[in-house]
Amino acid sequence: MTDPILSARNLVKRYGHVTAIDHCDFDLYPGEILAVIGDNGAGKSSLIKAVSGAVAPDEGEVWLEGAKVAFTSPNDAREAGIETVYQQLALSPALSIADNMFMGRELRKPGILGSWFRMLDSAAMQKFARDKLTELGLMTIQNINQAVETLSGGQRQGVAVARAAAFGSKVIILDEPTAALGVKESRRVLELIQDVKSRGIPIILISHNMPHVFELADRIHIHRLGKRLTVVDPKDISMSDAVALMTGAMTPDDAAA
Amino acid sequence: MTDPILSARNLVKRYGHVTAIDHCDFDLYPGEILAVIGDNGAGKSSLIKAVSGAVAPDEGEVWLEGAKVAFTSPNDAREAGIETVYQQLALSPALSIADNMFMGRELRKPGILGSWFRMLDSAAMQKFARDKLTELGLMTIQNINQAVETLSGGQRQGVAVARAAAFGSKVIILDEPTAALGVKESRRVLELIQDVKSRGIPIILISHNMPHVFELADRIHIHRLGKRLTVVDPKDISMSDAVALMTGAMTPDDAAA
Amino acid sequence: MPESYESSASRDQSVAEFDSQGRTLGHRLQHALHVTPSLVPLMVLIAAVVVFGLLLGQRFLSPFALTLILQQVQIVGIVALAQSLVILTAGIDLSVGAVMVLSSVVMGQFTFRYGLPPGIAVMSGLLCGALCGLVSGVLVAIVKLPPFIVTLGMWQVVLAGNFLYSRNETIRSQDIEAAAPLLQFFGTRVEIGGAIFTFGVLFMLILAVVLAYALRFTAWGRHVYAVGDDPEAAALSGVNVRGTLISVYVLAGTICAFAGWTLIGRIGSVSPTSGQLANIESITAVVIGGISLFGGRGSILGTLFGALIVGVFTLGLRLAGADPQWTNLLIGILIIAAVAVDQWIRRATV
Amino acid sequence: MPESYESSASRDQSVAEFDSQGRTLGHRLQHALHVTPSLVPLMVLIAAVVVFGLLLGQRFLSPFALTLILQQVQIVGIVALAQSLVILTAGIDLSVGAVMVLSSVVMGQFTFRYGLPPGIAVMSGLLCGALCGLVSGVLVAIVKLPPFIVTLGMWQVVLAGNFLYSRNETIRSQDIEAAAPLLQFFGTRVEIGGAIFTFGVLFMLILAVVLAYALRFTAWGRHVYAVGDDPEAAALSGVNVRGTLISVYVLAGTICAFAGWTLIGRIGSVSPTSGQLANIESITAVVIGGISLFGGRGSILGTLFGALIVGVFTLGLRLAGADPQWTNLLIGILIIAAVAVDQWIRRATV
Amino acid sequence: GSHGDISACLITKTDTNPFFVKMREGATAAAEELGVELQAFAGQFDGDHETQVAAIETCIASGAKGILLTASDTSSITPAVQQARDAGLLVIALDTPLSPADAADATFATDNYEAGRLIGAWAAGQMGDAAADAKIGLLNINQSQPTVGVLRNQGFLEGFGVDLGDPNRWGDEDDPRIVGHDVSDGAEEGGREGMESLLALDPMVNVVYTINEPAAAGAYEALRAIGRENDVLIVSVDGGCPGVQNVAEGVIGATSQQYPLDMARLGIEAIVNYAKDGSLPETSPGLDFYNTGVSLITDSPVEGVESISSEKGLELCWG
Ligand SMILES: Nc1ncnc2c1ncn2[C@@H]1O[C@H](COP(=O)(O)OP(=O)(O)OP(=O)(O)O)[C@@H](O)[C@H]1O
Ligand SMILES: Nc1ncnc2c1ncn2[C@@H]1O[C@H](COP(=O)(O)OP(=O)(O)OP(=O)(O)O)[C@@H](O)[C@H]1O
Ligand SMILES: O[C@@H]1[C@@H](O)[C@H](O)OC[C@H]1O
Ligand SMILES: [Mg+2]
Ligand SMILES: [Mg+2]
Repeated sequence: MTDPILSARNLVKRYGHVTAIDHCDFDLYPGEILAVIGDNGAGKSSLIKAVSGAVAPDEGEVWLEGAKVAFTSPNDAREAGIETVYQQLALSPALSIADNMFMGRELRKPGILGSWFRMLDSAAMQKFARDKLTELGLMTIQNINQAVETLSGGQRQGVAVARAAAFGSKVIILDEPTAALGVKESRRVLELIQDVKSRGIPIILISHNMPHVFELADRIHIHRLGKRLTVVDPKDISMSDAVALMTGAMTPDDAAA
Repeated sequence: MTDPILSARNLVKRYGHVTAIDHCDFDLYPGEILAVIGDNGAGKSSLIKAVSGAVAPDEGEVWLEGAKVAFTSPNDAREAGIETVYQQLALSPALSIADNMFMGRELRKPGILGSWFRMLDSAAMQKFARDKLTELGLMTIQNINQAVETLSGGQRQGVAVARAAAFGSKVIILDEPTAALGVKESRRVLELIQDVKSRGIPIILISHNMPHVFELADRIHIHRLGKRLTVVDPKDISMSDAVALMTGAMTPDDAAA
Repeated sequence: MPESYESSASRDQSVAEFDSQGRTLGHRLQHALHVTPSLVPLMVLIAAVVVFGLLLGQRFLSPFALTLILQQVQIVGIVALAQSLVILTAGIDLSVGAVMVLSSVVMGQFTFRYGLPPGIAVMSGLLCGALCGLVSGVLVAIVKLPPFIVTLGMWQVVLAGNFLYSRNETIRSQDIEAAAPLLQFFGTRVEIGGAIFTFGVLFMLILAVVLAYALRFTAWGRHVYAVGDDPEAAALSGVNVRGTLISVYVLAGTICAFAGWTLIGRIGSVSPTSGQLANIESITAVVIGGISLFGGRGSILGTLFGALIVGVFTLGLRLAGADPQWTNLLIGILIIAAVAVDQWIRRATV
Repeated sequence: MPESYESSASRDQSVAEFDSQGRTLGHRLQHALHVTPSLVPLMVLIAAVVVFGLLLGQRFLSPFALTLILQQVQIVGIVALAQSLVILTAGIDLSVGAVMVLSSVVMGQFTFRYGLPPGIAVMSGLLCGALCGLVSGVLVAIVKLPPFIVTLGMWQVVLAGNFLYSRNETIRSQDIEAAAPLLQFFGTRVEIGGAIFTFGVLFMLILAVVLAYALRFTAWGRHVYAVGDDPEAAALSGVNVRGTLISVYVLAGTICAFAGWTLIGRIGSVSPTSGQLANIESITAVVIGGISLFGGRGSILGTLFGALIVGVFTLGLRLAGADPQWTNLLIGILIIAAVAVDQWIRRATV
Repeated sequence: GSHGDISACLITKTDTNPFFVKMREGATAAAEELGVELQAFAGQFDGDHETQVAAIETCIASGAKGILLTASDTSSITPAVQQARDAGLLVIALDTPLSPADAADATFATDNYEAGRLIGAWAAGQMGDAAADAKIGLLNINQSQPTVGVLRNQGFLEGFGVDLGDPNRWGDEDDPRIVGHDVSDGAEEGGREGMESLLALDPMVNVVYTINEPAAAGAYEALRAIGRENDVLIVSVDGGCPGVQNVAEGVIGATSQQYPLDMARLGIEAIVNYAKDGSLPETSPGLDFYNTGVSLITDSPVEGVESISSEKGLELCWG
């Protein structure tokens, strides 16, 4: 097996009395779809927040492509090529789709307009945004300058996923990307995930939807009580056993036995 | 067939330019579990809000047990015996579980303490709340005076559902009660729904989870573009066709054919 | 059963729990304060009294000086109680001072300009306060405008109305004493063992207790908290949000009118230029008292302590001979510190 | 494939759409205003000028009167621009007036008390404003205290500091003119076609345009809106929220210091008692200008119009012979009306 | 000599107006000299009555022997004053008489009506025949018309020869020479804005009465902005050093000088005497208060109006 592209060792994160991540390890290998499953409150979102710079872990280390990294903001992680779609979407409702897609990495006009007057290159950003949405065959958004708040839930989810897919050069993380979506909308997101994988980019997918997880994942990281309980191969385990593991009804030893 | 216990005719609700409910009809029969399915933004939540008094419809009529009703607030509907668990939970985070369960229908102390000084009977409310949570076998909440914000997502969902189950005497409405829940937590809610049904109370269940819908529902109301497209029997139709209907890939005529 | 895999989830019924880390003293303190938010201002208050007592001795610890603080705090204290109610609903009332003064002017002018019996005039003043509250309440609850703006506008309107209506005329204390002593009712003094209380002070204390009771032990009180916490959730779970909001603004207006009546008792006369600082001072008391500006959290007794803290600092520093500007500076720092502590307590997750 | 039923969802790729109801004129207006929020205050401004012009004729429409409005508005206008930046981030700055005055006092005292060259003194004053902003910014962005409280505290602290430091001494216009005319720089007058402008007025206008540019056409501007809209979302999507907030408070403080410099130009002297109403007047201008107090929405040009509207009303009513209290009353109503209109526009869903 | 155990209070309307700053300096100096412990209090703004009431109470609590008071609300303050007197304190009104004046044990004040009358008479004399069609603008303190403001304003109008109407209110005169009344808050900013409004009413205003010298300085800036600073007569009251300097430089035509340092010093001395032997201060002959005096300062004297030069004024000034 090759080396992991992204990994973490011994991560700890406490919120007041709650230990959301409790000496947790984590590994993502190149080109794979890794699913992370676990009960509500198991600490899945906290884990990926710690890995993607959205929160600073209290202890532990994160490695990207073999080098130790210490992201202090989501921007650091993004500059390193890790794109995340957070559970709570992270879009600015009053701003346009293009504004949102380029938030934090805006393009400036060439020449002194850009370097001196720091003027944004709106035309270029709009074109890029439209191209990406089209390229991903995602949906027919009529106006790229529409405020995000005027989009439906599914469309918003689409914008967030498209942003990640467009800019994620090394790793893409999706935290419950289909939780509030209808059947059709969910399907589109799953197709998109496979599309991204086919471009060779590894994906972390957090989901409560077992059928989706078993359909897509190459490996499943089972998270319980703030820790990685075990990692399983969806081809070797039944859905029932995966659920039993994550809820504590079964231990990894039982499963191995 | 008996008469519907709750029904609506020709409901219309507009938000600015958006017509969220577009001349929609609706019927719920005694003792049944009616599932309502539809795309994101189809208007499912708007429909049940109109029926339960949370929003006032612009046009149309609602009938409860054969009598025309015009609820102007959720409280009106609750007094008439309709309990609703809204998609966005409707709990006050800083208040206790007992406070939340009795919000809007608090018990007062007997005697002049209650009638003159309007003093709440906290002991009685706490006992009732604890009994209800236990009776429903819902979960082991340690302290009934805990603030709701200290509960996990699943526990909160549980409190909301328990409140509805405890007070709903005629109709219980659940809008995506398992959307954010893990496998275990979802399962508990589904068991609770069957438990309520066995007490003879009809239930409206909105969900994007087709397996859940087909497992529980007696009838399925398919909602599309703000209208009731058709009502189907889960025993007569495949999941694929139901999805095709709600996404517009098929029309009811095709299905009938 | 298409979802048979789910059944395995039901096998284990025990409640999963994270390891709870050993609790430090700091954590336990944080928890205690989290549960009883008015403890912090109470402790600050006691500490302040002790420190000034040690510093100034008898001059500060005399019954006269201590009850003097109560007298100096009474107006702001009463107004701050009204302010607390509004802030608990996640609002803010910038018009409290103006409503208070207009109400006192109405009481005075109805007696002296129109010759109405003082009882009727007082009732009219209270009604005036309630009406001002009603207007704000309707604008906030029904028209759904932000409270900051509504009461900013009301402040200007009511204050201008006050100056126009009163024609800037003061009604002299001597005239009131002679013709309508009822207006000065709250100025009546009672001596209890060397300590001097006025009816106004007693009113403030009783009002605080009554409001604390109502907020804690009646359905209305629970609804006030629920509305401040999350109005949409409150509405959906059956609270009459509009009614609750309007009742709060009307009650706050009425309390301000009582403050106006108390004001006549305190300063003797009816003066349309009084009360200009009541806004900012009442908000300061509420904030120092630990009520969250975001609504839904805090105890109204904290407000009383907050007002008293400001009173103790003001008198203490003055008796210690500090320049009044140093008092202002200190109060400024106190405001920021109070909220910093508050945030720290909030961070406690249980 | 356990979920084969889902595939039927992919069959139809067309976008479902609701019937769009025929749009009335009201709807179309609502939409236009929704897209360009500063249109409303601009229209009110023009209407006010027209009405007063018809009412008062030449007295109001003279170049003298019209440029007088600009001159009377300049200080509040500049401060309101600073206030707008803070309010766009969903904050509020109650200390603007105090920071302005302290900065002007620093400019004056550094020149006259310490004999520093005026250029250095002015720089020090600007630095003082920036520093005050930095303190507020750090408390808001890093310690995460609510802006209302932070700036309420800063207001008290800075104002008290101002009185203590200045020892309440005024520096005379004539002395400044003789020894340090640079301090009065913004008072310099230029005639442009009969109308008289001061550098202060021009500064206000240029500043408004520059800020409007920066907010609209630079990444920083987009970040300011994003932070005001939803700070958590902004942080997660890669905006440096702390940095943006601090930059806004520092910039606002610096602009207030410029307002302090302009103030010296306007009143000639350096007077520590000036600017006491700048808080409330600047917030009023922002609100009338249509910037949402909840942050993230509104145009800074609206603020300029808001300030001008107040100026037009104040002078217009004064010339029409109304009691100044009527002006206040009207402005109060205007504030509420402005926000009511704003809410109505907001309701437009596209 | 030292009177170590005597303490006294000074309560002013604000501690930001230069006049009160000086009054406080004078009191502090006198207190130091006589070994009196002085506590100074002030309202937060002009008209802040409540803070003054609290200040009186605090003085009683602190065991002071006497209070020097510049009242914001001259009639409302009297119950608090009575309370202090009942507690055995000597209360002296400085600058502003109480109403009724005998509510205080004594009053040390400028004759504000006279101060106004002097500048009015001077302005009329200075203009000569042109006074008959003068265009008068008046810049008062604020809308609530406190007694000082009314006395000076009406004094000025009487001195200038205008029919007063009700002498207890300004604004009810119907002399066509009056362009208008505006307010200044007694400060530069308000002075400038008020003057601008008066100029908008009639740009040809040529006599301006101002409540005090900061307001006069603001008015001057407004006139300078339209180039009329040299053809308008500004008169004022106070006689602070910056104001007298302004007279010397022609910014202000004439000002009535008051003596706040004297008021404060006399007040402190009276408290010391009272503490020693219970003696009360006297009033000036023919008046119900002790007149600390007022002098008209101008460099272009007018016949029939007694005045001193700005040079002399600078020796006596208090800023
Ligand atoms: N900002 C926070 N402050 C306090 N506690 C937090 C915070 N974020 C998470 N927690 C707590 O940490 C624990 C782990 O939460 P996390 O969101 O990581 O769970 P999760 O596995 O993503 O759950 P879900 O499936 O419901 O999204 C929970 O108990 C949660 O309440
Ligand atoms: N308060 C509101 N203001 C404006 N538009 C609204 C409001 N509530 C709902 N809508 C709009 O009405 C339409 C129907 O929304 P609704 O929430 O009823 O859909 P739904 O079927 O419940 O969708 P989901 O499955 O995503 O919950 C949507 O286009 C939505 O944007
Ligand atoms: O006499 C005082 C005056 O000189 C000052 O300038 O303002 C307040 C007055 O009381
Ligand atoms: Mg999560
Ligand atoms: Mg819904």
